[in-house]
Amino acid sequence: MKEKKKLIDENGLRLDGRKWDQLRPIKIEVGTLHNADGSAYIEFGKNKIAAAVYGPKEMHPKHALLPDRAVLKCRYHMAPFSVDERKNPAPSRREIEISKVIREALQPSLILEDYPRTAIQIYVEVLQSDGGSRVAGITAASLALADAGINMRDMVVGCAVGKIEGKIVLDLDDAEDKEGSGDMPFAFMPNLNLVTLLQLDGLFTPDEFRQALELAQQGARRVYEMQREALIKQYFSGGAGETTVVEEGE
Amino acid sequence: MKEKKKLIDENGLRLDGRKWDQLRPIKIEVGTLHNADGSAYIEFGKNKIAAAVYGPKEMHPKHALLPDRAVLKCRYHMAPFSVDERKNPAPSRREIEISKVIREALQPSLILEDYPRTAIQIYVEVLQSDGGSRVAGITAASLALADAGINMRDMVVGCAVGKIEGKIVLDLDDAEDKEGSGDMPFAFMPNLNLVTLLQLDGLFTPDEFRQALELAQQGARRVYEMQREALIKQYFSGGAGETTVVEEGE
Amino acid sequence: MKEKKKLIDENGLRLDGRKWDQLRPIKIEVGTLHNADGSAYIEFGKNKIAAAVYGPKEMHPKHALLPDRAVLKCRYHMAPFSVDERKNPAPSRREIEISKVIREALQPSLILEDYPRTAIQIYVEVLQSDGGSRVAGITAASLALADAGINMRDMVVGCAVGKIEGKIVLDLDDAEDKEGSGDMPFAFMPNLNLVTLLQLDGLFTPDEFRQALELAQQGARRVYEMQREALIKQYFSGGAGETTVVEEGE
Amino acid sequence: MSASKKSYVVETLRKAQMIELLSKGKRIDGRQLDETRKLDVRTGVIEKANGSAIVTLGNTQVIAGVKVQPGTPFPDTPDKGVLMVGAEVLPLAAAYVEAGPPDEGAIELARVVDRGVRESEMIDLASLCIKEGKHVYAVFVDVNVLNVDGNLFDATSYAVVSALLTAKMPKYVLEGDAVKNSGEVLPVPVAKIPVSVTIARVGNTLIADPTSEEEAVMDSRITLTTDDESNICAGQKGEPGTFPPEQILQAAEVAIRRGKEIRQAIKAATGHG
Amino acid sequence: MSASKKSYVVETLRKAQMIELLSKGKRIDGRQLDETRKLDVRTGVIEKANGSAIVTLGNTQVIAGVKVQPGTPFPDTPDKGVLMVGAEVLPLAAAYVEAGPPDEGAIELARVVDRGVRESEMIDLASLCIKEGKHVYAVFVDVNVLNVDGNLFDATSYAVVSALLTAKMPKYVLEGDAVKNSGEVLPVPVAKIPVSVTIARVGNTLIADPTSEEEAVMDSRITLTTDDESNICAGQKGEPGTFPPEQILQAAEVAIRRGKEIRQAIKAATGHG
Amino acid sequence: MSASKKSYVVETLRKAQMIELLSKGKRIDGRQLDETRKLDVRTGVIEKANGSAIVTLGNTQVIAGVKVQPGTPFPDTPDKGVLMVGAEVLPLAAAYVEAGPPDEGAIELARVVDRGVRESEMIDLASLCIKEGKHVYAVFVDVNVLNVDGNLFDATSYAVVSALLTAKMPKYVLEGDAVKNSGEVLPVPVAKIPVSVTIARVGNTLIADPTSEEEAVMDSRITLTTDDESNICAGQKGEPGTFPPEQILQAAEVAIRRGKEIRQAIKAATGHG
Repeated sequence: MKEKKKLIDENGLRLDGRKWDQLRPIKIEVGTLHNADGSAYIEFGKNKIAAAVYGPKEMHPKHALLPDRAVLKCRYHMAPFSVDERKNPAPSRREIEISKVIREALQPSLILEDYPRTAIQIYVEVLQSDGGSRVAGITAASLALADAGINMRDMVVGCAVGKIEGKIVLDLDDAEDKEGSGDMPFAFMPNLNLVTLLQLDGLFTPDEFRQALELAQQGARRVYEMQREALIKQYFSGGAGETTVVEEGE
Repeated sequence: MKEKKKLIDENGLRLDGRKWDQLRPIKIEVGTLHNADGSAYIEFGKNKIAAAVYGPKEMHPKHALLPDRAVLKCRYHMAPFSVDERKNPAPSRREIEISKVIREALQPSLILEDYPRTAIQIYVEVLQSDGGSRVAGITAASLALADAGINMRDMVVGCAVGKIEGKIVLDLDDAEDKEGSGDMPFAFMPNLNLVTLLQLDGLFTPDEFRQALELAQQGARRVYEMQREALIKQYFSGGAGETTVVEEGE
Repeated sequence: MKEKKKLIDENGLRLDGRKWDQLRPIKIEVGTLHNADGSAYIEFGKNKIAAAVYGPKEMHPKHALLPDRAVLKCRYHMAPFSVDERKNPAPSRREIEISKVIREALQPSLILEDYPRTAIQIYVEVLQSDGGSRVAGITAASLALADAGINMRDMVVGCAVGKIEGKIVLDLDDAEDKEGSGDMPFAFMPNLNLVTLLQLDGLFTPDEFRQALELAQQGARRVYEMQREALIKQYFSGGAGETTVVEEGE
Repeated sequence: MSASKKSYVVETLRKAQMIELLSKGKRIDGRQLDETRKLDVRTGVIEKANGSAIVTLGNTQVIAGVKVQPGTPFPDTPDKGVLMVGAEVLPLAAAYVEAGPPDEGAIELARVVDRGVRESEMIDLASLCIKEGKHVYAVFVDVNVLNVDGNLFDATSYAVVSALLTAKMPKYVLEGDAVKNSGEVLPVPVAKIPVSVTIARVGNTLIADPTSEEEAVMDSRITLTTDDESNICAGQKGEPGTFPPEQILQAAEVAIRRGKEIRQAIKAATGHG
Repeated sequence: MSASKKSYVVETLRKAQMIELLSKGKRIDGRQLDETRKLDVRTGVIEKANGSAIVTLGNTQVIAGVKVQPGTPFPDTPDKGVLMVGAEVLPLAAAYVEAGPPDEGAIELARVVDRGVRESEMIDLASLCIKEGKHVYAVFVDVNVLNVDGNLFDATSYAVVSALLTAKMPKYVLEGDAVKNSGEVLPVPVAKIPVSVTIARVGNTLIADPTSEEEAVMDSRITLTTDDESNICAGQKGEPGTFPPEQILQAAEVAIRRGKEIRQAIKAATGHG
Repeated sequence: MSASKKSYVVETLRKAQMIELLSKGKRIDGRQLDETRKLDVRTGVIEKANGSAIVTLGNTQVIAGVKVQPGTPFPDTPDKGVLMVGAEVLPLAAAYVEAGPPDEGAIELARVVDRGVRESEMIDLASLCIKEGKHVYAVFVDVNVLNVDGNLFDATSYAVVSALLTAKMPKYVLEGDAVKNSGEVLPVPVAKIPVSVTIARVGNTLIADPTSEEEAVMDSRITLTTDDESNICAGQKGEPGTFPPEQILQAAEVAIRRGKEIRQAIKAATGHG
């Protein structure tokens, strides 16, 4: 990745006016879809993502069921109109890889042993994509799992960290991701203090890597506050059955 | 659809010399294929279509069988050489849609409850295509079903109606379909007086739509006479086991 | 096939210096792959081919198992870098056909009745391709079957014969195959004296065909000597469990 | 939980019950036989698309996005823009939907909606030619179904039409033999507003805009699309049942009448009122 | 009902019975061991194709259609026309056939027939070049099997050859750098008439042109294609059985002898007699 | 027999046993926790490829081949060469592998190795442009796994790097608007040597370069790729387990330290020492 544009100005502000450790505006809704067993919707910068969960349900094909726990399945998918150039609706290799890492990022939070011989299916549908769609999708999917009543050890919350203009910053948007020199998507169980997803592209010195890991945890904990608020509103403020909206603007 | 050529001349005759309510030449044969449980062949204008039925037979996959009736399956398929530009042999979206509407057009005529837990498979193979191939295919497939001895409530017979030069006419051929301003494929159970297929493209005023629906029924009843004659010849004139040919020329 | 280059010189030698009835250099190794139940590696001219066998093992899908013998499966596959122009890794129609003829060439040598309700899977992976890859693959696969301990009636050994400059010659390489006027891949059970594979492209007079068939048997018997030597070394010279290498250079 | 995937035993019981109710002119959700559900249209929801709309029809929800790109014309229409309508029923939209290539139902859906737009000549494709035989505007309309509760045909049709009515596209100009974005922005050239109305037959009764529960017991359905002058510009009978001819004419009457109301609602929601 | 899909139990019984019969030099349908079935060739059956033929060999029936279109040459043969032979066993042709992409059997069939045409140099591909490296004639031959009763290789081969022998193609000419249909019509340039003959081995007996019933019990088959001068121009052994070398030579003798008769029949039927 | 396909019952027992062993700082094959297996690199094994390498890491064996061809640049990088890394786990490599399109594991493998090469800027893609927007060098690197015994990520990474380090490509030049092979031969322009190291977490213990047996009981793994200056240039956590943040930093320390040794070994084997 080559840096062409000036991504941080003389006042230390980024292209969209954010400070180095500032998140983009976030909006979270729970229980947005009628048919799904659990669902959530997140706007994270320009990301607009619907997540839904079906299950625990019968496992198909039968021979692939597990006698002592549920099989977790996940599909991350982008709408054809979600990106600048129209995307072919068939799943790309990128979507297949991200489906896998999202599933593996969510699985540690779930008590799958409580649902032997069943399947739990997660869908992450990106309606509009911006930098960090996979981690925003994880945040929404974890809410959808909670909304579906799946037993969980902790929530999972995602947040990326990147490197622009030689500086480690929180939560890259599309322009920063494209022009910056490093990106590190990250997901975390905040109460258990365990990392469930980490990917990295670009160039980080060992010290920058340490900083990035620290900043990612801070960012994730901030997203977690919103995630928690959305759940509390939905379930303990008489909002159950209704759609709950939590917003953090700037 | 834009009208460019003169499709009806000063004498009220169409490009191929037909009157507005006249069918193209038709030729029908029953029992044409050796292996199939039932088969028929139709030439309808330049359409040349083979239809065959296999079944009732074992249903695969097992989990999709129905305990109280047969599953009806249908494939409409065009040979690569059946159209002006060579067609890729893989099924197109058009062929998949037409397979569905043909199946739904034939199903009401069949007493599927007489064959629980089985499958009945219909094949419609277009060897040469002209306007109205789906309705000619339905006419042939209904004969193949009868030839296979499947219990039926009525025959199904198809016929299209279209709009050229602002006039509702019977049975468009390829040129009329391409240059005309409306096409309405139609299939019908003549004795039960029930419509089993209707599609429409183009622009019809409410009054034209009423006329088209009327004319389609008249045309279908005329095709039915030939269909019936083919069956009677095959089964009640000592022709059983042989191929029966019925022809209507102009 | 048109002959452009001079494929045989005034001394009767071919482009690579071989005589008309001479094989290319051959190297054979048995037991080369750690996980496979049986394996072999062959270099035959520039061909570099790994063969492996898994089985007898459980048959999937169940409904396709045979109650009285094993099902034999075979995949012939070329690595993307095995040919001059990079090959798409998806199986081509050519690879599907060759998989079939290789399977049918090896099956007569196997006592599949000894392994009812199971599957035996053969893999032939061409890492570098030269003329005659299918028959070299058969020679290696037969060794892998022996290495896997599958009960056999005889070994199968392959060798092609071709026609260049109007002359029947043994074992075409790539250049000769491309420029020559005929190629006849051939596989043989040497002790039972039975042909298990024969294909032919080009133009052979009846007499040339007879010569070709004769020469192919001679060539195959020579390859068989090496195949046998490799097996004996592997199993009767204390080499069991180790990789055995047999080489025939020029 | 969706009811679109039919369980045969349940179907028989439900059907008897629903036919009894319908014979009294009543529907489970209290609607009149020819009454359509509450329609909500929100446009401009996807900033990266040239046009977009989320349509909610009862509990059925679909999103449509329009992408306009320079493209190559089809050989048989060298002087016309290219229009492509795709539809996918997302697997999150109902328990019965499976991920994978579109099945025959999704293909029928996309093709019927495509014909409704194409045959009505809603879009003036002739004005979308940049250089004959070489460069045209390619208009992709993709619909994703977010929640299934019956009548995907109409919800999809309304979303496509609403997204197109509000779409803005770059003006492309020729520079030598290449196409360049001029920086100017144009509306997509819309000539007409086609509106589809779907009528289901349950027993001998016709009902408009069926829910999933009603679809589970219907014998057949017919979708009729009308244009601004109440011409019928697309039609599709579906499902393995039948219609007596006179009920097709009744369905056409409903499609024209209800179509007018819905066209007004779409115009209002898209600023074309 | 086709017998090509082998049921193992039935196969064993049938085979014993058939071998006994064959040991007396007899076949179930009364033919001589090296006798081929009645061949019927009808050409010009598909007006929209450049050439076409329906071939009936016993109860096996196939249709071949030729389409000639302007195309681009392959990079390694810039000065030659393109020939493509495809084959599909239609699912209506036998109970065992399933719709879907061609299986290994159909792929083998198409490739063997393709090689029979290509390697015999039946078509003079050099004369099908319009502009080297840019424009050539592309000749597509597609075969659909309508009814399976054994020996698809030969029936397909005869249909392809008959369709090509009677095909007429437009003469394409260059206009600037583009290709134009001149309006003139040419025959497809046929140089030779390759004819394939398939011989099956059942037990130790060779029989020509096997039916499905015979194929169900055969050990192996060999298809040998000969040209007008009795050269062998294509060969393919199939099925998981063997041939002693001397039986391959016997098979070649039959292929040459019967091939001559069949070539005459095809010439007569296509007006090349 | 591979142990990568987990049998749940066996897994539980094995895991308990292995965790006990690891708690004493021991591994089944006697290695130190952070010790990698014996690495063997053979280059130039496929003469028809521009570069190639067989890498053996313990019992894991992979082969990589490089093909360089003239190609077209991607629209968003018109002035850069094209690099494509593909990976296939051949079905002969382990009992659990099935033939067919690459599954999610193989896709992840190829994409992680691709990013390791791409994001480290190992290849100077800018120097692989022949004519901006028109012609570039396309570098295909394909990896086939021949035997699976754990840690395919690193074995594949080493094979790709070794094949690229020893690859020779034709020098292409422009002739008019077309690309021509000049006859000259160039090395592929390698700027850096990225080296990946994979660390697995079993229970609470980290181990480097896991075998299949160890992978069968691991909770999670992390692959970290470093460049010549010990920068971290690619990372991928995998498997449905977790890492405490401090163990990620430990893993990075191991990846840097072991990466240096392996880089030396690769340099020596490829003549870049």
